[in-house]
Amino acid sequence: MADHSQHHIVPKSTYYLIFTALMLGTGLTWWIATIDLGAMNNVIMLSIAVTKATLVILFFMHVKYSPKLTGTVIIGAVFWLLIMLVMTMNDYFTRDWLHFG
Amino acid sequence: MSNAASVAHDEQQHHPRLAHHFESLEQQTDSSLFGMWIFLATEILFFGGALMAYMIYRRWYPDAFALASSHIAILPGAINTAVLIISSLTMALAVHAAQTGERGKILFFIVVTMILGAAFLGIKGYEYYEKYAEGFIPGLGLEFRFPEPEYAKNAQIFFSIYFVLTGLHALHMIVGLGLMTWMFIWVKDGVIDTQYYAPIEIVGLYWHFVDIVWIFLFPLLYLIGRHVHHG
Amino acid sequence: MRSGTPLFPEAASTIAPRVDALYLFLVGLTAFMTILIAALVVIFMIKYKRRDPNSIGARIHGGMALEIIWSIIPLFIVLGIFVWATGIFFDIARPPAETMNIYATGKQWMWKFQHLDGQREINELHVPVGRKVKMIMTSEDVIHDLYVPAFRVKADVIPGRYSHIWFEATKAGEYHLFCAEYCGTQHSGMIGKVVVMEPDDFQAWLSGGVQEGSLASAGSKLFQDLACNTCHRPDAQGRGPVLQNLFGKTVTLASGENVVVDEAYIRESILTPSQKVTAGFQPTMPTFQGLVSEEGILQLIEYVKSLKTDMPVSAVRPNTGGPAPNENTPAQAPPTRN
Amino acid sequence: MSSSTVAMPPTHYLNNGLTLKSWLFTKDHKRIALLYLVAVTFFFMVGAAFAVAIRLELATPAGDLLSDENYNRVFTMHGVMMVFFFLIPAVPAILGNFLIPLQIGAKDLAFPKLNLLSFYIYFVGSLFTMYSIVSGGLDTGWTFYTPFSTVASTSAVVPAALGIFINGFSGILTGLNFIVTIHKMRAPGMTWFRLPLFVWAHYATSLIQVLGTPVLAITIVLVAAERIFGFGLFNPAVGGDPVLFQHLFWFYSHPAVYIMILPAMGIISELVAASARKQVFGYTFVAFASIGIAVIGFLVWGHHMFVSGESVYAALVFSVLSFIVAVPSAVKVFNWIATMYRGSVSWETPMFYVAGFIGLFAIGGLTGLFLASMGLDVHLTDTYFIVAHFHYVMVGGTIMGYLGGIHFWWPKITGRMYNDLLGRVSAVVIFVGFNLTFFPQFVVGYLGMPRRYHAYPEEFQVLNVLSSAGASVLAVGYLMPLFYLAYSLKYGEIAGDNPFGAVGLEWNTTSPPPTENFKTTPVVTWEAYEYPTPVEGHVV
Ligand code: HEA
Ligand code: HEA
Ligand code: HEC
Ligand code: CUA
Ligand SMILES: [Cu+2]
Repeated sequence: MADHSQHHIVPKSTYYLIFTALMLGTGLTWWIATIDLGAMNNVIMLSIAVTKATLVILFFMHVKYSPKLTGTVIIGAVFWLLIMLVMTMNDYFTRDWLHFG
Repeated sequence: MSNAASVAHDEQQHHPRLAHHFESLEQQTDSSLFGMWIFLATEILFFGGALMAYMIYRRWYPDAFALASSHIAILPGAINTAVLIISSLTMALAVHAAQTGERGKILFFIVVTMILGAAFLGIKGYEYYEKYAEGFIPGLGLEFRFPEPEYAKNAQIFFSIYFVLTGLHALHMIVGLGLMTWMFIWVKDGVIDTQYYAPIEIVGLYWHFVDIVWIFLFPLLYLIGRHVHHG
Repeated sequence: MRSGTPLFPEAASTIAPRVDALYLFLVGLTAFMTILIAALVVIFMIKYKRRDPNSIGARIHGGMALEIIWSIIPLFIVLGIFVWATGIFFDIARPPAETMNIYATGKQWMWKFQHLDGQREINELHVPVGRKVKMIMTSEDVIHDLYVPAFRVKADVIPGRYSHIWFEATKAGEYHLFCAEYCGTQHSGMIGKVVVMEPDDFQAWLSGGVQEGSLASAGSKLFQDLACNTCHRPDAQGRGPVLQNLFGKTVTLASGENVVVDEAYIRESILTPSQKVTAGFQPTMPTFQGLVSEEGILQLIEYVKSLKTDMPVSAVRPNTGGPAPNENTPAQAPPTRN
Repeated sequence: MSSSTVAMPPTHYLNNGLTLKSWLFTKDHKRIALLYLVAVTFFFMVGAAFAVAIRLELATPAGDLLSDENYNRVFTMHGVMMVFFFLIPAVPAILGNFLIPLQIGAKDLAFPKLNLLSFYIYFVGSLFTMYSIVSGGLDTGWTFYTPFSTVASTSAVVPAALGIFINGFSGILTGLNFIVTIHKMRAPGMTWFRLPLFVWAHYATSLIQVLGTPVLAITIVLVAAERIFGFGLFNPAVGGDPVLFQHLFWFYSHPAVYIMILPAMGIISELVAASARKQVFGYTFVAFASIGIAVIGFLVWGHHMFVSGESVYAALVFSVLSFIVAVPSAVKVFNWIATMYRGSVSWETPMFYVAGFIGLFAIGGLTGLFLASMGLDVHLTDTYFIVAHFHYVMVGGTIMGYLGGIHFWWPKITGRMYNDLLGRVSAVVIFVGFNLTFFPQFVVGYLGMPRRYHAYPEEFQVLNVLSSAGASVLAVGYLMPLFYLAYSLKYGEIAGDNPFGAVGLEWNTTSPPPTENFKTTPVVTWEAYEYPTPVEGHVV
């Protein structure tokens, strides 16, 4: 069960790079929030958030250098969250379809 | 049944922290990191439930939510975001120091991370106080005073979610501070070394997770709908 | 309602025989599968009983063909059941176009019914044979559930919202009416009866008893009392939109969304007017939350529904059949609260 | 069967330390399993006492024994105790805890301290819930529907909910422990497809625990916030949606019913193989059926809400998926039966429980199809038909499996044998009593008798009396094992390492096993349930 997580040492420069990206992302989100792009505001802000989260997971949390199993756990959890969101939303979005029937 | 396998392992350096039921420190480290990730998976679903409530009511009451969100000052939230990201960096550096065995640096970065965490909680506390002063507490028998009374009811839902989410997040931070105190002691006592630093890594994972939660909470609670009502 | 020990419920609505047919099919399937399984278990236990304490079973790993067969066959059986059952469900869930409407309000722990003509009942519901009846239901406190076993229908009755069931009774008689969603201490006391009458008897019942104004007329009175009429005027001179001919129409909101005006929409307009502001108007309408009871809201809804210009437009509206308001009841009597 | 000449091993986990402290602070998974055994049995008794009260009250149509208020508290606590404190922990925390390390050839679970912590969390959770019984009871039903539970109920909702919240973490941590153990602690040669099906079933169960329970936790937080602070997420008076609560609740609680049945199915797979001395027919299908049930089981929760005001289109999706989840269950049933075919079927106690399980689970599962049928569920939901359905699967299914497992592994756990005849008699009594109790409820349910009713119309009485009479037979059946198993602890025959002549790593160590399970780490070179070459003279 050789595994890299404990041997691979991420260079500090990578950490600084990621840190800079996260800070920029935060600034960008704030700026986007103040301008009016219609529905795109939310889409962009959430995309930035997802990107930031991915960076943290991959580098700060070393998932890029970890066994596949770790990635599977994360993807599994997010997928299960999506199950909950999608199937519940399916109810909320179609509640008044009955009126057309 | 051969016992060659177990004999082979016994020859390996027997680390004092190797628990009796593991064959090797590597298996032990692997297991504990894997366990931590599963725990974080449960956390995703835990916060996910509240997030779902947020999504549904935001769709039902877009105006009330946009208005309510615009009553929250961005600045403290933004500062807190920065504070948390910096603390994530210092946490990562603490793990790095643990990997390279620089004990002084581990201690330093743990302390810095803890100070940043405390700063976050301080700012959060100040924000809570502001909400209290403005009358945005949706319960506790306090009067909920929303400037636009016709939206008051649904704004109350927004603030309910706001307090649940930020409250749970803050609770996680407090737990994190406790864990880091523990790690501080372990590093000081020499429990942690370059062979055995999984505990620090695990606390690091936890701390980064808490950071990720905030990465989502900040736009969702403070910013969304902001462009409609310039608060 | 019967005495003795029945083993099968009475079927007194058009949907009941269809539900029963599906039920009996499933009972048959269950009996068949259970007997088959039980028989195999018993036969194998006897036939292959261990006689020598050291014996072991034959070496069989499995069989792909068998696995596929016994996955696919049940799959098709259950999908068949799904289609059958869903067909019935959609007929239960979607009321037909022309129905006679009755309003129901649940509260801990009683049922209140209001007929369009103004009759009110508590824990007793009179309906005629052969008419499609739609119950429009809401609750004043917690979730209840209106259940008439003989009709095989039920639906949760939810505060803040309208739900409905519909049925067409086929047999005169008295049937149980239960609250089927647990709602607190006297949940089991929140029961009553449905009295199904021949149409003539029903007409007689409608016109007998205490004469009250029709629902719409009670609503009309409320409309004055609450001063709605200061803003909503038939001549487009008021601060609010004209409500004549509104029901069933599609209106455009300030947010650009289009909504169909139904009971729920009117209810919302009264309780949370700023939620959905009609395009072209200021959100000046005050909320009437707390000023008007759930029953009052139902009366107002019925009044708004009854508002028409002189043109005979009633037929174009879906969902609102039933005796046209003002038809056979004098609208003078003031509404009395039960 | 074993002969009385064999002796107990000189040292084993039971005599490795006899002080109270050596038990209460043990990190040995086998001892923790026994701690759970005691606690879980206790909560079964509490739940059963409430069941007795229910059946006594319902023997007559009028509400005469208990007030309506108390009746509501009784059935609520019956449900809460049975579901959260008895059935969900029963198989995983007792048998799973005891057997998983043994079956995969590990010395312990991956996190022994966490395992002990889980037990104490469970214990603390139960204290909160017990506290709610004495401080005014709980009258919301085990489903806690809002807005009743948040706004209207005057009973002790918060302590009970907190108890369930805390208890949830016990389940999460146990599941987490199992997953890591199964991934990382298998003995050399113990590949995934050599794992006993019991382990597969627990793997699937653990997935549900880990992914479902946190949603229950946040739901309880929201309910508590609404009750304590007056937040309004589920309160229509401020624009909240009570149906959202139901989504969140059932997102956990439907998968939870598979937390209850999957481990029992795992037991049945083991028991069928051991009773027939034969490889489980279609091993891989049975293994993947467990995973399939766990995954698809997460997609069907809305079938509890067909009449709740959820959209009919959402209902349609939930309905079809509910039907699909029945297929892997069918696969399992058929494979068990096929396993018996040309086996060497023992007539010892465990096999009697297996037979009971298969029959009762078939009825319980098939009546689940009635409920997944939307048009029919409109009539059946919230009637006694539901009550009968879930008792068939939970009591007829899981408890049968659980008791079968206890009887099968009892000699491994204690080193002693119980009286096999009494064992078989108890299985039959339970089977008969069970059917007498719950079959009439299907009938009275289709007649329309609503559940959670403390008084009911007179025409339902005969069926209810039958049901109450059955419950007393059932009580005898459940009390019997309590006595003869306790008796065997001291007076039972010494069982020997492998009294049933079964295969599986747990039978390759002493009974009871030593503290670290095996003298040397086993190396697995055989397939699951591989019995040695046929003994000559066996006729098929
Ligand atoms: C151990 C617990 C357990 C298990 C395993 C199940 C299994 C199933 N349940 Fe059950 N259920 C509960 C416990 C359980 N349930 C509880 C506690 C409630 C009520 C909660 C409350 O409201 O308080 C409930 C309620 C419930 C409802 C909601 C009813 C309502 O409130 O209106 C529904 C609806 O679809 C349902 C369906 C099913 C289905 C389709 C299965 C399937 O998984 C069953 C699959 C099994 C089989 C099908 C049998 C085996 C197969 C064969 C014998 C082969 C032949 C098969 C075919 C031809 C297909 N259940
Ligand atoms: C694992 C779960 C489990 C188990 C084992 C049982 C076991 C039993 N249940 Fe349970 N039941 C539920 C789970 C369970 N139940 C749930 C979840 C509900 C829904 C609650 C709700 O609506 O919120 C419910 C509801 C429920 C109802 C419906 C109440 C209502 O809706 O009004 C009824 C009615 O008959 C009932 C009866 C029984 C009976 C007779 C047993 C029998 O099997 C019990 C057999 C045992 C004995 C008969 C006792 C043996 C005696 C002892 C162990 C000694 C202790 C005794 C004394 C001190 C007197 N149960
Ligand atoms: C102060 C004036 C005022 C009063 C009093 C008032 N309304 Fe309104 N009403 C309005 C305005 C303005 C609108 C349009 C803006 C909106 O939708 O909120 C409106 C909208 C409505 C609508 C939606 C109409 C549409 O076309 O979408 C209904 C239904 C309604 N009101 C019913 C009532 C009832 C019933 C009452 C009395 C209980 C009442 N109103 C009292 C001003 C008033
Ligand atoms: Cu109303 Cu139950
Ligand atoms: Cu379910």
